Amino acid sequence: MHASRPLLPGLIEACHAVIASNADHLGELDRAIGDGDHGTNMKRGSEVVYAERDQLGSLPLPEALEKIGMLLVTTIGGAAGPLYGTLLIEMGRGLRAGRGNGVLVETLPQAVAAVARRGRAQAGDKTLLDVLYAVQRAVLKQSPPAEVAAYAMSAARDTISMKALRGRASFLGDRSIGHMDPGACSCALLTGSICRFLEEFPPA
Amino acid sequence: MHASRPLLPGLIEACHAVIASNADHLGELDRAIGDGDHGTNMKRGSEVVYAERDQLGSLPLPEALEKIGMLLVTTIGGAAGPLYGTLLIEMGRGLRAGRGNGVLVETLPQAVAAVARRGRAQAGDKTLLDVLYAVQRAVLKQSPPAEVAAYAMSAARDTISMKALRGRASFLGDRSIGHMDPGACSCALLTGSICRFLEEFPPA
Amino acid sequence: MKKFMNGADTFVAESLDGFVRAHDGLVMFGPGRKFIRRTHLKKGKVAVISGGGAGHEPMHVGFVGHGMLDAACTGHVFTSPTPDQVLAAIEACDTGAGTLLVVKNYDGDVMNFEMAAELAQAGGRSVDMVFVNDDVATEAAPRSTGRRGVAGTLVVEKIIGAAAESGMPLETLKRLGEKTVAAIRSKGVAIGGATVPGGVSATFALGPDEMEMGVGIHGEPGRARSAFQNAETIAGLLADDVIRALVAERGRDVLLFVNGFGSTPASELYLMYGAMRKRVEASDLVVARSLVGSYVTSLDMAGLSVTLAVLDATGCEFWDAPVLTPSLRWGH
Amino acid sequence: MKKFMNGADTFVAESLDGFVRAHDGLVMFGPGRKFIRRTHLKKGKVAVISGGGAGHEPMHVGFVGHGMLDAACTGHVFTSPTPDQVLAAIEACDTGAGTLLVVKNYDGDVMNFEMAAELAQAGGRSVDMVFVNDDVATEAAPRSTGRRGVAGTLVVEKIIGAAAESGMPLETLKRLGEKTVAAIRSKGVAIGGATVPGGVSATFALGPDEMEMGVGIHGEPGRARSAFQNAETIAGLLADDVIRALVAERGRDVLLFVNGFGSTPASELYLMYGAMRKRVEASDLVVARSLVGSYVTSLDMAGLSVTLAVLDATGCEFWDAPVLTPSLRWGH
Ligand SMILES: Nc1ncnc2c1ncn2[C@@H]1O[C@H](COP(=O)(O)OP(=O)(O)O)[C@@H](O)[C@H]1O
Ligand SMILES: Nc1ncnc2c1ncn2[C@@H]1O[C@H](COP(=O)(O)OP(=O)(O)O)[C@@H](O)[C@H]1O
Ligand SMILES: [Mg+2]
Ligand SMILES: [Mg+2]
Ligand SMILES: [Mg+2]
Ligand SMILES: [Mg+2]
Repeated sequence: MHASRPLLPGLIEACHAVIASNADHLGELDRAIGDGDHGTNMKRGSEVVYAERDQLGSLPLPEALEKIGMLLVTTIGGAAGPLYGTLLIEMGRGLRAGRGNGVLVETLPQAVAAVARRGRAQAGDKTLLDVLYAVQRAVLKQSPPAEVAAYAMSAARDTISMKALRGRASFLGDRSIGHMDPGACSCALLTGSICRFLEEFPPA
Repeated sequence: MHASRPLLPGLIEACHAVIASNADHLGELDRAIGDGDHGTNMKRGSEVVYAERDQLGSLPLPEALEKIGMLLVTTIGGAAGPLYGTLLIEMGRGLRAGRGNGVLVETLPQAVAAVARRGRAQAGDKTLLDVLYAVQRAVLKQSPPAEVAAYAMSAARDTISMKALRGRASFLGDRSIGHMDPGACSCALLTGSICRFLEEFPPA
Repeated sequence: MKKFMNGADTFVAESLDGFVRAHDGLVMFGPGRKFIRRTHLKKGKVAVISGGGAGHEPMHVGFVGHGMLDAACTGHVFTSPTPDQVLAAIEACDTGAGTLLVVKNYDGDVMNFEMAAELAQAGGRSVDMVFVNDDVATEAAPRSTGRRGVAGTLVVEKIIGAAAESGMPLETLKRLGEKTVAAIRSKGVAIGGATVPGGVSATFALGPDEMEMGVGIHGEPGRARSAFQNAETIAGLLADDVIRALVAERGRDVLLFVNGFGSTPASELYLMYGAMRKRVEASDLVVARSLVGSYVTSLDMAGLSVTLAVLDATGCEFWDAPVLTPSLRWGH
Repeated sequence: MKKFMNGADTFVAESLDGFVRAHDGLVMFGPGRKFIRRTHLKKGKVAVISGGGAGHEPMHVGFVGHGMLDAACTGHVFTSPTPDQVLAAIEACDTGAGTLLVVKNYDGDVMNFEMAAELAQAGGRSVDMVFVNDDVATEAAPRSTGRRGVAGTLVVEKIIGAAAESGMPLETLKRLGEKTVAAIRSKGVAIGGATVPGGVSATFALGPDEMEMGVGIHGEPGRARSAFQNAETIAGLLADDVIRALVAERGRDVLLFVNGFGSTPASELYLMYGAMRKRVEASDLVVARSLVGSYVTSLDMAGLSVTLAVLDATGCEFWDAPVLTPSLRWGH
């Protein structure tokens, strides 16, 4: 590996790898309080994106992000598809529209808000949003990557004690308490993987 | 118990008892090469006859036998119902028609032949007929009850090595070899029970 | 064993009671609950009556109604009904044109239905019988019970039922029945045994990678135990045997019927249907009609059977004819 | 786990392929196999489209046809289909009167169908949605996903489908859908978990004397685990909760629907139907319509659910209206 490695394909590889090695664990989390498919759902999505990584790497970043989002939406299905898809589509659109002066992380607040609208969810509902909000806070106060990753994982752990109000886990009522939310976990894992990559290969 | 005990109700009680205590075993034999219901079938039949034993005891023997046969036919179903039913109905009819000079065992040959016709079966087909033929032979040469019972049980054991040609066991082909036929077993058990009763309370 | 029931003794009676209540208007109990009959009989039509042990639901009671059966007699679980049940059904449904009994080839069923037929005949009625023997796992030896009757029974009841509805007289109907039977073959596979109400365990136990080939519909063991295979392979094992036994000329129209044994989900039945269909078509037979579902079951046995029936023009016509029963309906 | 399949990856596609082949003439694949539609569309009728994860067969694909759905979109096992599937179905089936999407209330389903609706609306089409939420095991809190949609979905699709067939315009149809949803409640019990293709074990494991009360149709655990009971007791536990949640006045007509989850035999479903019916009648409701069968399943889960739907005269009329689909047929 070398520092001139192209950013997007590298990030895609990193995300693909972390999902591949954690798919079973995500499935198990989802089996406890959902329907057990979050691992295979995320894997299906990440594999399609991975297969297109070179082509995606050749696109301008806004288009690439939108394209990734659309790929996720059309391959994942379930709850994860529209949510992760919306996040990336909105970041791409934000960038293209010149939001946040073209700084990628500055597009996060509006993209996360779009995810919350799509999911009709709030902080504390025990979903991947709880991690997204934590990441957004950390990023906006310009925490270094390692710290952002730590915030994300800690937010995911915080979902353990929550009672789910959204998603399949909400059907379990109090029985959802005591388990980490699978979407929060995948979101923290992806964040960690992205942050590690950015530390190793800081973008020019 | 005393020697003046009425014959038919006593026989019915003896048959009922031997079926009750062997029903599970008969079911197991039938599970191996049939459909597992021979124990419950025989139990259902013997219980209905048992419940009517006093009323049956008050009838003339030919009518009583025919009535028992009809009760078996209308309660057992399956293969055992028509076969045991036909045996008793034909013995009753034989007696009434004066066959064998009114000696019960002399009606056996024609009754057993009727069973064979009803079942379209022959000796060696691995069915209760194999026991009935053995009993008939022993009885006609006036063997004492204990010997009749021994012949019956030995005939039942002989079915173990046979390949079934009739009944559900025939569907198994060679896989039927090595198991005792459930109907042969119930027939030998009933014979044994009847013989023991007749030894203890020889009819006047 | 966990079963939705109140007790083994009342299982069949309570299940039939629920059935009649769920389909009232279409079907009703006969006197003494000895049989279930269609509510409206058709005068002058040959009565078509079937029955057998309980545990095969929806067969036979689910096939009572216009275009199929006039009545069905249910015995205890896996135990043929008794002659008085069948006789009562004959007496209730014979409207003058006689009765045809459709009987699966088991000695118990044959003897009980035969005794009923003899009693009815002694009472002056015309009664005849058709014996269904479609299971290729049980080959006919010269002096044996022969092949047993399994899922092909549905096909016989449908075709005979439609022909009777069309006014076909008893003798012709019996001949059609025999011809239909001769053109039907089936084979089944189980991946789990049946649990009889009141039983303590399954009728047979299979390991996690085993299957039982050539099973019938009474939870009995089949012809051979072997390693579980994927759908293509199992479809091949079943379809090839059935096709071979059918001896139909190339290009003939067939009905392909994939039948679940009680606890096999529809998704898997359809998948197997697709796999079997490829096999059948590769043998130059034309799948002209299809049926997929759990119609001829063995309590909660896991597994399925494949049935092929060669259909000539008459067969197709009677198969397509309107049927209105609790479990089969089309063509109205 | 023994399943009739060639591989977990191809399970859904092969099963749907078999389904379409078994029912060709009635249904066909849309372009790219993104959905299954009825062969003949009716011009000027509101298109009624549903869908969801695979594993609930015969729902929804089995309900495609005259008098019910125009198309159904199937996702991966227990995973909502994607917006492009739903959009393609809308584009194929909208013949000018707009489209009503019938969606079970799961966040995944809601979001994917909603994205499709937005895309279609952006393309100038009229699209509206009805959300089914009949499961009383999942009570609605002020700020939560609310009750999930289970077997009552069949009832909504039947009634909406018939109303659309009668020419009802989109707005009225949506209102009828909402009214219908409000009058349906269900509850389920499992005595064994589901085994997902490719999974190594059942979604949950129950002891030989345990049951899981308040389960949905995705093999997920229910609200509480308890000791297995006899049929009367279970019927009481299910029916009483559903009746209580329904808040229907005495004397009202209801539809009683007993639904198997995939591996519960018909005999047990009918027995439970009888037991439930007693409960319902004891609550002074009139069982005017009935349905018993495994229509809304959870792969091979063992168990069943009870659904009650209050039917007014219109509801009865639309329930009775002709339907001709692979899995529901009557009234022609
Ligand atoms: N309404 C919602 N808002 C935000 N996140 C949600 C919502 N519903 C579900 N999620 C997230 O999606 C995850 C489940 O994803 P997945 O298992 O792939 O889909 P499904 O629930 O459809 O099976 C949950 O763990 C949760 O984090
Ligand atoms: N055709 C036949 N002729 C004589 N005996 C028979 C015949 N068929 C079956 N049997 C006897 O009946 C027994 C089985 O009885 P049972 O289990 O009660 O009935 P079913 O086979 O209908 O379940 C067999 O073990 C055999 O002895
Ligand atoms: Mg999930
Ligand atoms: Mg038996
Ligand atoms: Mg039997
Ligand atoms: Mg899912």
